[in-house]
Amino acid sequence: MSDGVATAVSRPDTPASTRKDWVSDQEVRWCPGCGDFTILAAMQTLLAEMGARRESTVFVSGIGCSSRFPYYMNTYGIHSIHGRAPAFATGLAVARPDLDVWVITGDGDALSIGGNHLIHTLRRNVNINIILFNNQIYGLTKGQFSPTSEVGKVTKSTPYGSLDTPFNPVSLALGAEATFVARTHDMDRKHMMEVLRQAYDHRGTSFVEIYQNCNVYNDGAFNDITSKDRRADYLIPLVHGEPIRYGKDGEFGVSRGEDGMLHLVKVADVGEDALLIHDMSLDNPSQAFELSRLARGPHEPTPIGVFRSVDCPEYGYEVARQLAEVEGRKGIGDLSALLRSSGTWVVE
Amino acid sequence: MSDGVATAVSRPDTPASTRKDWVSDQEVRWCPGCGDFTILAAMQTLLAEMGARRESTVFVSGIGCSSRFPYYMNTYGIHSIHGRAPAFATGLAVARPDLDVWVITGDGDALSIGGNHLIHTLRRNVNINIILFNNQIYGLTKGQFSPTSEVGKVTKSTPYGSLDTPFNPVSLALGAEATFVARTHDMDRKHMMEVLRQAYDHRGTSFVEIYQNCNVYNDGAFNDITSKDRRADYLIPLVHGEPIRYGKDGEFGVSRGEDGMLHLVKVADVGEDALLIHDMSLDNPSQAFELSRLARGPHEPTPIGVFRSVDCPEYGYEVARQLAEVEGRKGIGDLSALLRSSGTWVVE
Amino acid sequence: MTLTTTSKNVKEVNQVVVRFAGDSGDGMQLTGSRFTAVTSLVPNDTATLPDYPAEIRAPAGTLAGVSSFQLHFSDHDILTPGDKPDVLVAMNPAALKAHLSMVKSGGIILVNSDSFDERSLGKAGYGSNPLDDGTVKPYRVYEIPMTKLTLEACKSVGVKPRDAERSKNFFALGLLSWMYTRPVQPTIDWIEERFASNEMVKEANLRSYKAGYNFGETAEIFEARYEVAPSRFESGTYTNVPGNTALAWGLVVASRLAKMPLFLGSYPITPASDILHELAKLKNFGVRTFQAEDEIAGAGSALGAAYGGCLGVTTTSGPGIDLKAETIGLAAHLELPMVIVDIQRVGPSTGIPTKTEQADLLAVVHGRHGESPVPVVAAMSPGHAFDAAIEACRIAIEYRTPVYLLSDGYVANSSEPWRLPDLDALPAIDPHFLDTPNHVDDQGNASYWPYVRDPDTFARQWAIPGTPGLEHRMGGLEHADGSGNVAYDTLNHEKMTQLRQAKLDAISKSIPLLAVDDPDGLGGAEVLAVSWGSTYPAVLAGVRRTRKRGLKVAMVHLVHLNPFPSNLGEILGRYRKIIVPEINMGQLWTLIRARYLVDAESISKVQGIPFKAAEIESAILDALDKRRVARS
Amino acid sequence: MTLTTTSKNVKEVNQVVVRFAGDSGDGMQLTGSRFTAVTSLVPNDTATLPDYPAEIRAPAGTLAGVSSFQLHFSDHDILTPGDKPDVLVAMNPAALKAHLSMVKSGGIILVNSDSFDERSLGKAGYGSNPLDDGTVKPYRVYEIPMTKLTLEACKSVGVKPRDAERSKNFFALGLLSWMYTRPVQPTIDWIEERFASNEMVKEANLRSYKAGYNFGETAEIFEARYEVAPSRFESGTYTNVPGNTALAWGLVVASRLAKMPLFLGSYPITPASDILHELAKLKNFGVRTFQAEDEIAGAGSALGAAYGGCLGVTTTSGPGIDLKAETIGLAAHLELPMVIVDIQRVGPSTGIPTKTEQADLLAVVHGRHGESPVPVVAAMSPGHAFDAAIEACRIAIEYRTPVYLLSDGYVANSSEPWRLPDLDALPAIDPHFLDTPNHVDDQGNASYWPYVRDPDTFARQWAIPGTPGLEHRMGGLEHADGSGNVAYDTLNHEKMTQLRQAKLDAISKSIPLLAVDDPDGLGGAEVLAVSWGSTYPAVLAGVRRTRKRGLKVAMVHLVHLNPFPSNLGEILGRYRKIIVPEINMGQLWTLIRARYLVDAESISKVQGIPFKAAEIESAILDALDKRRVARS
Ligand SMILES: Cc1ncc(C[n+]2csc(CCOP(=O)(O)OP(=O)(O)O)c2C)c(N)n1
Ligand SMILES: Cc1ncc(C[n+]2csc(CCOP(=O)(O)OP(=O)(O)O)c2C)c(N)n1
Ligand code: SF4
Ligand code: SF4
Ligand SMILES: [Mg+2]
Ligand SMILES: [Mg+2]
Repeated sequence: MSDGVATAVSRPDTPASTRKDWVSDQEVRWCPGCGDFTILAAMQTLLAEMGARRESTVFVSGIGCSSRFPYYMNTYGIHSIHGRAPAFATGLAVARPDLDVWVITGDGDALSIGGNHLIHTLRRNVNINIILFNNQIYGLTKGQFSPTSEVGKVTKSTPYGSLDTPFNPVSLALGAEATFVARTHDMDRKHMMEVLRQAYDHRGTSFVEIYQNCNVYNDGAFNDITSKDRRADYLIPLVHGEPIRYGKDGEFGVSRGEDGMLHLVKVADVGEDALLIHDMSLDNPSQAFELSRLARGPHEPTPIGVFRSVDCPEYGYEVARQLAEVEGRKGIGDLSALLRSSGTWVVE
Repeated sequence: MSDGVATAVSRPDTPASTRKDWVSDQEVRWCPGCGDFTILAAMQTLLAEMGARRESTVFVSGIGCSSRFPYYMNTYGIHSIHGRAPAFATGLAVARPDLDVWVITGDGDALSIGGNHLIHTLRRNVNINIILFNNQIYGLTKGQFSPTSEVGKVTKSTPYGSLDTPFNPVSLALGAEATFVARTHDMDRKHMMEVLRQAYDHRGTSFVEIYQNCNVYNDGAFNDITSKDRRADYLIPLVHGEPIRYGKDGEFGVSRGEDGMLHLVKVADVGEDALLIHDMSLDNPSQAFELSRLARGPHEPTPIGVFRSVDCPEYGYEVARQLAEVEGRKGIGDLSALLRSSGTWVVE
Repeated sequence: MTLTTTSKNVKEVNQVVVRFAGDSGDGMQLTGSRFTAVTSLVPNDTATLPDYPAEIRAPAGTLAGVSSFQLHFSDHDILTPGDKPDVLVAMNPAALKAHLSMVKSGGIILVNSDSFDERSLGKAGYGSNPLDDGTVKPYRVYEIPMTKLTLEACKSVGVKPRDAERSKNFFALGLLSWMYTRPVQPTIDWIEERFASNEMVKEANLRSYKAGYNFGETAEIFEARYEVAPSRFESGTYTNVPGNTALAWGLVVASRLAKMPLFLGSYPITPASDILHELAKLKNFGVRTFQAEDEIAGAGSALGAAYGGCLGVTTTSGPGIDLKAETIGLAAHLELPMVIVDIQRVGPSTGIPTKTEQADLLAVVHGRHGESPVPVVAAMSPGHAFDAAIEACRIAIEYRTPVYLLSDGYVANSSEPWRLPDLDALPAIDPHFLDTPNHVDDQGNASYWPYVRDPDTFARQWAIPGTPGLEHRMGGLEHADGSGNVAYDTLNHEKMTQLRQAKLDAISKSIPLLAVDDPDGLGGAEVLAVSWGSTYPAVLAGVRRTRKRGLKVAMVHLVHLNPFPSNLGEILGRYRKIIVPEINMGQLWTLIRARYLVDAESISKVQGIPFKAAEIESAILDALDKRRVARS
Repeated sequence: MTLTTTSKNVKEVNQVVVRFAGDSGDGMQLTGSRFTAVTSLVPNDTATLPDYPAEIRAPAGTLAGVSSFQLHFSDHDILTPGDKPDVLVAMNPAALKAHLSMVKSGGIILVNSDSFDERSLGKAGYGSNPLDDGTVKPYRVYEIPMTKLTLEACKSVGVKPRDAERSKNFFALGLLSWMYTRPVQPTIDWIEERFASNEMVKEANLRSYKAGYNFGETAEIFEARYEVAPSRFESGTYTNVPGNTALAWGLVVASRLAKMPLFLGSYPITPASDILHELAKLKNFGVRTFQAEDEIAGAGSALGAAYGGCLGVTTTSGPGIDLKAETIGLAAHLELPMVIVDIQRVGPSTGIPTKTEQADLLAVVHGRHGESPVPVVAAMSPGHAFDAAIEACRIAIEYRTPVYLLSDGYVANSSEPWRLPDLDALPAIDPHFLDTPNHVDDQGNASYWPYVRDPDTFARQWAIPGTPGLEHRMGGLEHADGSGNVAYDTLNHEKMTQLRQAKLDAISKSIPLLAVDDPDGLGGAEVLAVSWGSTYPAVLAGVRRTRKRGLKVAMVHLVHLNPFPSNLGEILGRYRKIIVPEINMGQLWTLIRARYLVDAESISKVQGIPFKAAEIESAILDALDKRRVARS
């Protein structure tokens, strides 16, 4: 018997692809007007642009409207079970470092039933891109509040208003040692594509929260941030290496105050030099965390962009390295010797 | 039929208790020298001191060495299943706001299998005191690495060293919207009791990480912080309203630097006034989070004490309030009317 | 506009099956349930079958997007929603395509002819127009420009045409109401109340409804109207509720009967979510609903509340049943009461969430590690879900055990006229909370032992937190009977295992003896049909049909699936031929064979839809033929 | 110090049962397994029964803290660890108290008399000293001051007395080695290697061992030494491994046979953790071990790896089986191979984690929502765990299905001489990965359809990610056969449900026909005993005993529990009396009754320990008596 360890599948040169190559033959079944459509288009366009390979791209999802995503991508795809996509994807990514593994998930799928797998995947830094479609509602089950719904939310399961303090997905991810954390929204394809591109390029787990409009059960949840008329006053763009400022004329900004804390300021009050220069590459996640606390929800000026992107050992790579290291030291395992390793005796 | 809504059990005046009253008749079965013993003693002493009532105190645990704790407390107690104690306790605390509910858990129980229930309990702010015995190992199953074990840990399940970046339980809790977060250790009964007392007094979920020595499978993991000779240099006491300083003669401290970040400093270098005054009551958890990042593990100077303690709506209370409010508005539910609420017709 | 009724020819019929079908956006569920509501007022007996498409809205006009609602109503006691519609209302080509083959030949088809344009035909996959190409020849087809007529009716209301078009389901409702001489005023009242907050929509719906009604009256295309005489109902007050609502109400009533506040810990899942929604409204009944982070926490929180003395309930469907297993094992081991409601849907895995199945029976009976017996009760119809809920709670509380309550997508979403029970006549459920010590130790100290049992029922004496002097510890490790202290010795474990089983045997004794429906006396019939859960109505209807043919057929229905009623074995022993129809691959059949060693025959249907009476009828005929062949 | 052997009287005996018992801290497991190792070298046949106390160390000296290890060795083929010890080594009063009643009357008891002081007697719950008060009268007792003699022996080594005392188990080992004329050098070599890194400990252990040996030789208290002649073994190379190790090796070998790298996703749990520990060492065999955050992620990651073309395995015990159910349902629905190893322990709930049981059988067969058939294979002995692992992998890979592999605490921890297989003779397992399209669409485009099947095995054609041109989507929603596209239509679901079951029927055909062990030819015996899993050795031993009595007794052992071998029904039909002994309340019995309608009798033992041969013997005798009574 031979060694049997899988080798990466060889990748022949494939011709450059267009968006259409990434579109599967399945009819897309989301409600007309759903934000999921624009995310799908952004993803298909991006993968074509980046020269990704269909045969080595896998989309894994849980259950939810958003989780139907893999069916519409002309790649390998698994629509698994509710909340467990990160676990499935971890096994796949660790076993097959040659693949590009994406996880598509919703706020219920990722943060409610799947919360534990999410935070463990983040701390391990497995090479997976986790894209969370946050619509602050359970869409597929027709409108119950989710772990990101605001307090007081009236839904089918909370006719008198919800009582649960929501998670801030960015804060939670940073508390769970995430190495790449970003937020974008479904009304800006360019920004989405830029963030997804960076997520794709990052080694380790990339976590991207996308504010996504569910026009049937939670319409307009992100209107302050996404609508053309209010966006300037509510969307704080995070650009690496640039001072953090927003407002139609860049009249507002973020600055660290006397008390040592970050505040929203008028640029005129503090001066341009006092603005915080965004640095997503800080080893210490504290400042990114603090940025995530600027808004208590999408009705206050909210940072959008990459909060954190740092280089740390990638789990699947480390697993492979350890395998190679032990094999280097001990040689490829000899089955016959293994079976004899507890001592033997021979009967003639 | 009457209304049937449970009323709080009346509490007769009970005589002041002593530690012995809190000791159950079961033989304590931990390995000799285990840190669990001192935590048990601290808890029993504290509850007696505070005049808690045995009949309205419930200890709920999962599975693990630490989770045997309820058997040794002469109170109500449930040794449930692995990782699920917060879920059980949430149901109990929401149903019975008259009870004092404690959850005793380990680093595997709370952070591995039980991670999701933990973070959801924290964000909801249910009135439960969660005491996490962190020994950075799976004790009961005889020594595998845990989600708090340091990278490279050699254990039965990682003979070549673990690869998983550990959680920082304090960071994780803060990322999950926890309203009370503290850390103490098993070698300082007075400090433990003080922290547990504050946890007990806090309305909402209190989360206390106790560095606990497992002298069989992970001996000395916290020696830097807990041993008498090194403690001064490694243990940074957090005292609300006081400047944060440590060292045998208080020669070190924590200060916010020019770069806006917290640093360990020599007091002599920066001056006493530059030291950070600890404020556990800040609404914004960012500074507490930053404090949690000062040490990457218990081999660096590590803050010990209450990181955060803020007053927020308590979940069980809110549930009860909503019930009362609806009842006030609609009157106590009338079953007969309920059954007729979809319209009826009468057949003579 | 007023509603005038001429003396147009009215034909008396005994029963009618109507199916409304249209796009998901066409409001067919609403139309169907309103038609059912007024039909109940006649009163006719009714049985319904709502059929939703998959969870997410499919593209408008496609087959995948078709939603339908079938109603069977009659002047006599009926059981099933009917095998084949007499009338199909098809709002678009896709609806026609999806349902045409089901319609009785010679049946009536009402189509919205405005929707049969090329684009819509294409979306439905029609190459040519079925109204023209002979496809609908075998039926009596009425092509009605519903869209146009609706727009017309709403013209002066001031709504935008797109919105006005939305009212066309009320046009259809009006037309059908005319055709079947349904009462008119209740619908008008309902529209006025329901849309009170939006004057324009209200007006549009009202006018469309009336326009539909008047169209029937004035258009000279219908030969006749039909009348279905009132059905003879037992006297009483009736309502019409879906099974999930009745089940929720049963839980609330049980909570009152036991004076234990209801705590629901649940995670949303189709088709169980409506129970959560229903109970969430009932805060003034002291009901606490907790939407947990997952099914494990749903069950865990319910168990925690139960430990605190509440009536702990958790609701879910198949995938959640898997996840709750470990917690239910703990509940069984602790011997704490709780109810786990499983609204079964098509499995395995995610399966088809909106369709019905009965395939979780073996999972709830056997699906926990170790020897962990747990009682199982099943609802047989929407109204019975109320009784089954109370029965599940009774067993749970009186015997201190988790109990599974099975229902399914069909029971959950369909409805039937349900005679309201006399609440005051319902027997109380007594949890018998202990508040004094039940044990004295060697030193003469009084204390509480959690596993002291009633010698007959094996129910343990139960004290809840807050009771002074009765502090105690319990857990999932094996424990000694009596004291509850952790016990690892070998014989104790065997004793405890047997005790946990003995409790189920005791429950079996508490269940009323099964009554067989055998016109020829116990054992008289040639074949016995065994039903459980939602197969009840179809099996009974099928049995009745075969009896009409002069055959000797008996029937028995099981509400209790674990333990079985104590006389089930004896009953089965009386029949040579037994059939067990199930919407699964033979799960009750497996349990019965294992338990009673009877060579029953499994009649299996696994199509996500209930049995039809005709299917049962032919299964019985087959069974009898087979016997004859075997004998000859 | 040297080891001299005099010509002291040596008696030949055929078999001996020795039990070492002491406090958890006394090293009894180590002593027992060393004694087993050298005994295997004789070679004698051996069978062992390690018995651990609960997971956390109980207070020293208490009954709860007693750890024991039983070894049965003989000059002939034996099966069980023996019913009653001939020799008990009791290192303290608690050990004596816990095990005395098991010892054969007239048996030998060796006690460490130094430990029988008042305090220790009290901890063990002895009011008076059992060595003095007549308690041990029926036995041949040797009181040996082992502590003192050990300290003495280590005096000059320089270890602290407390540490020296730790070596007293080696004293006991030395003494027993002398008594039973075991080879000496292998133990000396082993001590030298094992403790090479700690000179003082090594020296202390060596000296204690020799001191024990010499004590036997020189102390004039033993009448005789014993010799057990070599057993006749089939020729070959043997080793002695616990079941968990053999199982781990089987997985590695299967991985090589299939050329699919092994991926283990697991969460630690007693008594399954050792498989994780064992495989974690084997990184140079390309084995990836992933300690997941919980059992769900353990299963999920294994399934993900399987999807990627690895041999995906997850290991657990009862509580983990509950948690993995939903994921296994997905695997069955996707039709992806994986192996779920369940090392059964006492349930329900947490139960008794360190004791053995067979009570998860129904849970793995039926414990998933929906119709979700999954094959089940069980290991019958430590060595067989190797074969069973390969068989489970074979079925999983060739049929694209999850497979449960059952073992239990007894198989996992005990050991037996195991003849190493000829690795080169093992048949390869071919996953037949597809790398070219298997479908052409209407437009003539080639593509891959994931659910195109082999017409005989129903195995689907399988392509893994990374294969260009074969991109496809799969999921837990019901899908069409062939294309795998989501399909909600009713008849498709029925077809798929039947196909998933048909695959199991096909597997049944791939299993070798069951061979009955009936000396009187198939159907000749008066009673048939059916064993599965770890009941095998006790049932066979019991059957042999009854045959020695001249009774006609047949036996059949089941390795495949789902599907059953295709001739099982026929075999069962040949016997009027069938008994099914199980360490549960009758789970295989339930399956057999349901499937074959045979009135078998369940022999149930639920005490956390295996059957004894004598128990099976008497069950068979009872069964035969009953038959006689029934006939007369
Ligand atoms: C184990 C399990 N529990 C519950 C469900 C039902 N369910 C399906 S999706 C979903 C939540 C969907 O919300 P989200 O993840 O936010 O996705 P969205 O539909 O909003 O995109 C739920 C509760 C399920 N399929 N499986
Ligand atoms: C569902 C389930 N999975 C696994 C186990 C096995 N198990 C028991 S405790 C434990 C971890 C213990 O570690 P920790 O929580 O840190 O507690 P400690 O023993 O260190 O106090 C594990 C894996 C179990 N009992 N149940
Ligand atoms: S329900 Fe909401 S999230 Fe789901 S498809 Fe419709 S709009 Fe999108
Ligand atoms: S194993 Fe460790 S944590 Fe457990 S009781 Fe022993 S010392 Fe304490
Ligand atoms: Mg959502
Ligand atoms: Mg631990």
